[in-house]
Amino acid sequence: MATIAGDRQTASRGAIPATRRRSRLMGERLYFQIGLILPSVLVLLLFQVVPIFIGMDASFRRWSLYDPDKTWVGLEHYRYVLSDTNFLFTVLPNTFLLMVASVSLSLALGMAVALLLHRGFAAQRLVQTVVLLPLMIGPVISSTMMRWTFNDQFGVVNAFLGWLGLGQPAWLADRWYAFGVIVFTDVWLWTPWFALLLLAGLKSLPKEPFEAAALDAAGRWRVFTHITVPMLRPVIGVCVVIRAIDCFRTFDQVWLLTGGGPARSTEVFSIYVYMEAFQNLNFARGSAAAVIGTLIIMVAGLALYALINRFMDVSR
Amino acid sequence: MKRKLGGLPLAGSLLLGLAALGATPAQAEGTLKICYMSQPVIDANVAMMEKWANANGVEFEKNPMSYTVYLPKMSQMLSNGGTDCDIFWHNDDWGQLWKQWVEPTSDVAGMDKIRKGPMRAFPNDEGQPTAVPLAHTVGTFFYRTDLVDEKDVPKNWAEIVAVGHKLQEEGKTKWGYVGGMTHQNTWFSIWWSLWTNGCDIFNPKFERDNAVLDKSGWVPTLTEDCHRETIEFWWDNLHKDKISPEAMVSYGRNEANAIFMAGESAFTFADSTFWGEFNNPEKSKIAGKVGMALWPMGPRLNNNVAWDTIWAWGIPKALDPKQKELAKKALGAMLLDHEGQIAQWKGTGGPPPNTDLWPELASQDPVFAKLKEVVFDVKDQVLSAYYFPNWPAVQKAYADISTEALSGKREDIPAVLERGMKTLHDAAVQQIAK
Amino acid sequence: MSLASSAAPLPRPTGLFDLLRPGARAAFTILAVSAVLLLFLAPIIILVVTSLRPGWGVYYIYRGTEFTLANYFEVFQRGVVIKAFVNSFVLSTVATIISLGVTVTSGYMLSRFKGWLPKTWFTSIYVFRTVPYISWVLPLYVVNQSLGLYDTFTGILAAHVAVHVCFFSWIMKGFFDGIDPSMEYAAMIDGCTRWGAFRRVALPAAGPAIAALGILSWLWTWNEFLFALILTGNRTPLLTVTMAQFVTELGTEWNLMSAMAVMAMIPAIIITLFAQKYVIQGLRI
Amino acid sequence: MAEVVLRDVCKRYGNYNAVDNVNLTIRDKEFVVLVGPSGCGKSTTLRMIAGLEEISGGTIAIGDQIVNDLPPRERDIAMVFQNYALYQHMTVYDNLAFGLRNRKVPEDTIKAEIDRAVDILGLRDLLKRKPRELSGGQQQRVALGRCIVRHAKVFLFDEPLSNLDAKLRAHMRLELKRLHRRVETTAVYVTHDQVEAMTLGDRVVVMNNSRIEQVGTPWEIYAHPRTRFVASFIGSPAMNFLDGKVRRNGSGFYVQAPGGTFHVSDQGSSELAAHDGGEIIVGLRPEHISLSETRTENALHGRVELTEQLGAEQLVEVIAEGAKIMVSRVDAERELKPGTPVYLTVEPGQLRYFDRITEERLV
Repeated sequence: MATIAGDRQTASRGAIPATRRRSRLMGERLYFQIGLILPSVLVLLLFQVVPIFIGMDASFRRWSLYDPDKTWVGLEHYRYVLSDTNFLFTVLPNTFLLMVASVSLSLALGMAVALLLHRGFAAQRLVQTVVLLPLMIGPVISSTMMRWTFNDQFGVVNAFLGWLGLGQPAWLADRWYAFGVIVFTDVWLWTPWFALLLLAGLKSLPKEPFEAAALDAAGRWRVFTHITVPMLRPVIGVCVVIRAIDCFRTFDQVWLLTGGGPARSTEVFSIYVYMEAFQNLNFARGSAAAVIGTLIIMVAGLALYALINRFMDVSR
Repeated sequence: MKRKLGGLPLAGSLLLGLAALGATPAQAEGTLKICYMSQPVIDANVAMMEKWANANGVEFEKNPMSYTVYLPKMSQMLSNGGTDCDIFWHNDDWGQLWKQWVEPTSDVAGMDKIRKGPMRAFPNDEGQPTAVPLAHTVGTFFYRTDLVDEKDVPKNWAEIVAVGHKLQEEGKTKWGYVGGMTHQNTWFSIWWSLWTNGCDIFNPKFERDNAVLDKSGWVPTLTEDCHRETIEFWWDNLHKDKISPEAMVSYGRNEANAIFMAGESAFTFADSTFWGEFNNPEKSKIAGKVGMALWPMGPRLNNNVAWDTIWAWGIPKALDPKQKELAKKALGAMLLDHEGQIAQWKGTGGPPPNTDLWPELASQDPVFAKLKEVVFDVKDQVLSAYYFPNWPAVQKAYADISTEALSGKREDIPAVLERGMKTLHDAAVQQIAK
Repeated sequence: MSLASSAAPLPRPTGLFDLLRPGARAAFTILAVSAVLLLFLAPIIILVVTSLRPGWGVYYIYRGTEFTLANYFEVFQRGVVIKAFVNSFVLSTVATIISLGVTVTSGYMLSRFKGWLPKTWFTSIYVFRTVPYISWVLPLYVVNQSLGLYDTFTGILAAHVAVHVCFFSWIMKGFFDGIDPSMEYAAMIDGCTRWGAFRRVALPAAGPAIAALGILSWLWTWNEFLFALILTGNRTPLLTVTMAQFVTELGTEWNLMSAMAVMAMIPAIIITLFAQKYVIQGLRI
Repeated sequence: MAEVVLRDVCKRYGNYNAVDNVNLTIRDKEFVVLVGPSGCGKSTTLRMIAGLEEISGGTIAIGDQIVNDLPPRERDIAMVFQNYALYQHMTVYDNLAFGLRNRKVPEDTIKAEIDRAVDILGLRDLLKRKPRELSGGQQQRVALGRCIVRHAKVFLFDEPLSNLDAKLRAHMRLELKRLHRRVETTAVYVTHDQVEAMTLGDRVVVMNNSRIEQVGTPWEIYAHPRTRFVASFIGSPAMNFLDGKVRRNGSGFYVQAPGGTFHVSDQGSSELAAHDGGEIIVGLRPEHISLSETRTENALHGRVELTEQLGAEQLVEVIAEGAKIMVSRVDAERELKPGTPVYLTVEPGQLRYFDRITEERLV
């Protein structure tokens, strides 16, 4: 007992009135919470929030990268971006098209791979390892690979098509072919992510409904559409929201594959901002576009979240 | 609470500590700091100044940057009166962009030995030169000596098509001509031919005086016949005569060079500095089979044209006089370093800026002799860039317009060019600064 | 695109699959597995083959049988490549350690407390996670320049830590949600402060999950491109940008670039082979 | 060792009172069990004593010290959790030593303490194992050991046996009882299982709807439940409740219930005097009912609905005028077919009367 007597020294605190006593413990808890998030808050403030405000400020000024004149021009840059036909009729549609195409294709393909892996077979570990690779390799290497693979003169794809006696498209010189290569690369990169998350989801599903369905003599397709997919809905919903929001900011793949070309026809939001800022050196206009894009994705993200909640019953 | 949270701020303080490390040290006496894009020709030139600095007890600090950020980064430094660099790489593309922040260079030793023409990109408002050349970069028409006799080298556009087509039909080559066409690569296909057709990007043609161009309102020449013909020439090459791959609209210099070096094309157009690369047997299948020629001419022009531009060095105006003095001494030593400049040419294909060396080089070196003949000795020299702040935006806009025109139907070309008039004009006159 | 469509082992309509005899089912599985392997492995194989071709043989990698390791030696003779590898390695490691250190407490807080403060913080995290990177990295470029942090290790490091704050806090919250808090209560009763209970009990319990996230964080930093493109220059070369510039600056050196890409892929392959379990665990959302 | 005194203790979450004005004195070395259905506030009360929840109102004192203000580590308490809360990354030895090391106890003292605890609990062979290598019962013993080594003023138990299977639970219940006799520390034990409450507690505190319903020894609680809730919660099978009407019968009373009437003992008369002609609830425990197939006076008449054979006895469900009455302790060998008419009698002294509205025991 003597060993733990030290704790008794605080005995006199019993006399403090109840209200103050409460505030002290709660105060300690609050300080503790603040202490826990403080490093994160500081980093977020300094390197994300402050820059965002500087960017917003710049978007109302005349501010080029080589000559920060900083004259207030109000909404001039916003007016420019919002009346720029490239932004409205190429960049935004491209961005959302990429989002829809990439997310839906990688979801479908990821689901197929997950189902395959879930069945279990001899080489399963090998396949899982291979499937994991794109996720680890990242967009720069894979875009580089794809650019080389789809090279119209030397690329393996065209060589193969030629060997089959088919046409050899100029992949990166045509808007839709180039867009297809971008989508393909993105799908290649992200199918594994969907596959692994869906596989984890599949593994965590209870067996009983499947056994019941087997007793009810349901076919595979019916089991898939009526049991597997509904039970995976929460996972699917979260995956789709996260991936769609991330997809909006795609830069690496497009930059390395087409640079937005040919003739800006595959430009997406991030490329537009980068081009305005670093190609045209118009930091202010780039910032205005960045602000507009941020607002769009926030609204789109919320809408998507609500939509998925409604249709998918996300219970998270 | 302090004790309880003892471990928490560790990460934060580490960040701050690293921030302190990032600060730049104060400038030391007798130090030269040089900022440049790392590239073989430039590296060779820097070596000359380094040699001089070592011999004269001057500390020499090299700060190579990547091309992608060079322009914004240097612009930021110069406009803020920064002194991080005593000497920096200067390019005709932004010769006028930086003119108010750079030191006049007429008093640098050896400036009387250089070619005056290319210096037209670098005057300040008082008309003084603001750059010291380090090498000439010249656009060159290359052909395959094993496929085409020197006498059969195309003299005009029609011959490019004819010779190319013939070689394709004989199965000697896959393509007649390849060259870059994307943004920052327009020179290697459209622009050189534009100039050989007596055409240019803005009116008045071949005018580079911003005051004049301002007064004329930066009117693009896109809808004029000379321009339309050029675009149609390339459209035919891609889609009708098929002497060039359809994907060429997506080629940069590198893709085009790769096809040429793979032995799949009879002609290409590139910077003369690629001559070494094309003839390197480690990389090229056509080493030893590459020749240089005069530019094939368009239908509207008879006399040969060529472009001769320079890469150069600049000195920030904001430096204190002593530093300026030191920088000028280093640059002067470089200009007068005969041995070094010959080494630069031999090692990298970067033609020496000091013209005193030219006759001797031409007599010893057949390649230089040829280069001199097809570029330097051509009387009508064009300037391959415009010299005003919005030039990068114009370049990009032009590439987008031309790509669109070349990717669509032939009969739509006039409409695309018509639409491009406004885009190109707006890119030129947009207000991003004062 | 042809690869993609042939690779999709689409779920079969009712009955069809079941009608197949066992042998045919096995054949279907083998076919589907081969398609998946081909889809995900082919581009990598092409890259590896390219990296082994001599410079003059790189154009048609499927023609000719000359192979060489010279590309790898040549790549590593370039000072900038070694610098880029070292920088990327150090950056990935330091950024991972700091990111995890900064966000682990934040995730713990989100998991263990209720009330206005966690709610506000969680909302902020959610909102800032949706902000596209370019929207804050673009002005961060200007901030870094004015602080003298442009093209410094610190500057790019800060961006990497900042980008991880939101996402990692969120993921870490999930980790701690999976750990029963009564262990910490026990520790607090056993004489620990709140911080002590976190550090000595909750943190070790979350260790494996944090390690998994650490591996992913390391790879994400290693593979990151946009920040490196905007926030660094030649003074602080990083792997991804250096690799991309093999095309844009030094001519078309597909063989060299492939060699560098293959080298850059090595950590990913090592991790995939030996730490797969962790990676899959860390991917949970 | 110490007394634990709860005075007007409240816990509010917004407008909801999780614990409402609890007053309770736990004497030194006493083993007190808080029992009640889930959500009744028993665990919250325990957690407030532990310092894991803040106290919204009132005071809690341990020994002579008000602890409202003290973090858990300064309250000198030990606690066993439902899921044991062993430190998964530490060996059994380190788990046991953790609390002592935090208090800077010298290692040799720690070793001696652990030796003692290990002998009490029979953990000697497990010291080097990690928790996940132990069975549920072993983990439970380690959790107990963690308390024993601490010599804390108060032991708190939060449903410690509910994760064990039925057999092990019965075994551990006895061990706990033996342990408490040996260690002699004030203990507060929370459970929803009335059997645990009755077997373990020196006194039992029955809680319901955030309030204390009754405090007393197990026998008091069983024999003299203060409310219908306590009566129904304690005892198994649960007490039968019948709606009844009080009728005067000369100097005595009788109660008219479904299926018949009860005569009331003299003791009961005084309780019912004030309710003459009123409606009340009559409570009769299944084990106090005797069941006869022959007509009996003062009995409730009903028919057998179901029987449950337990081996030693059988439970019989009887329906009397629509009211369901459970009868226990019926000879296992008696054959009672569904529909058999039966007569139920109860010693008048065993009847319990409750107000229909307040559901409090009539006094």
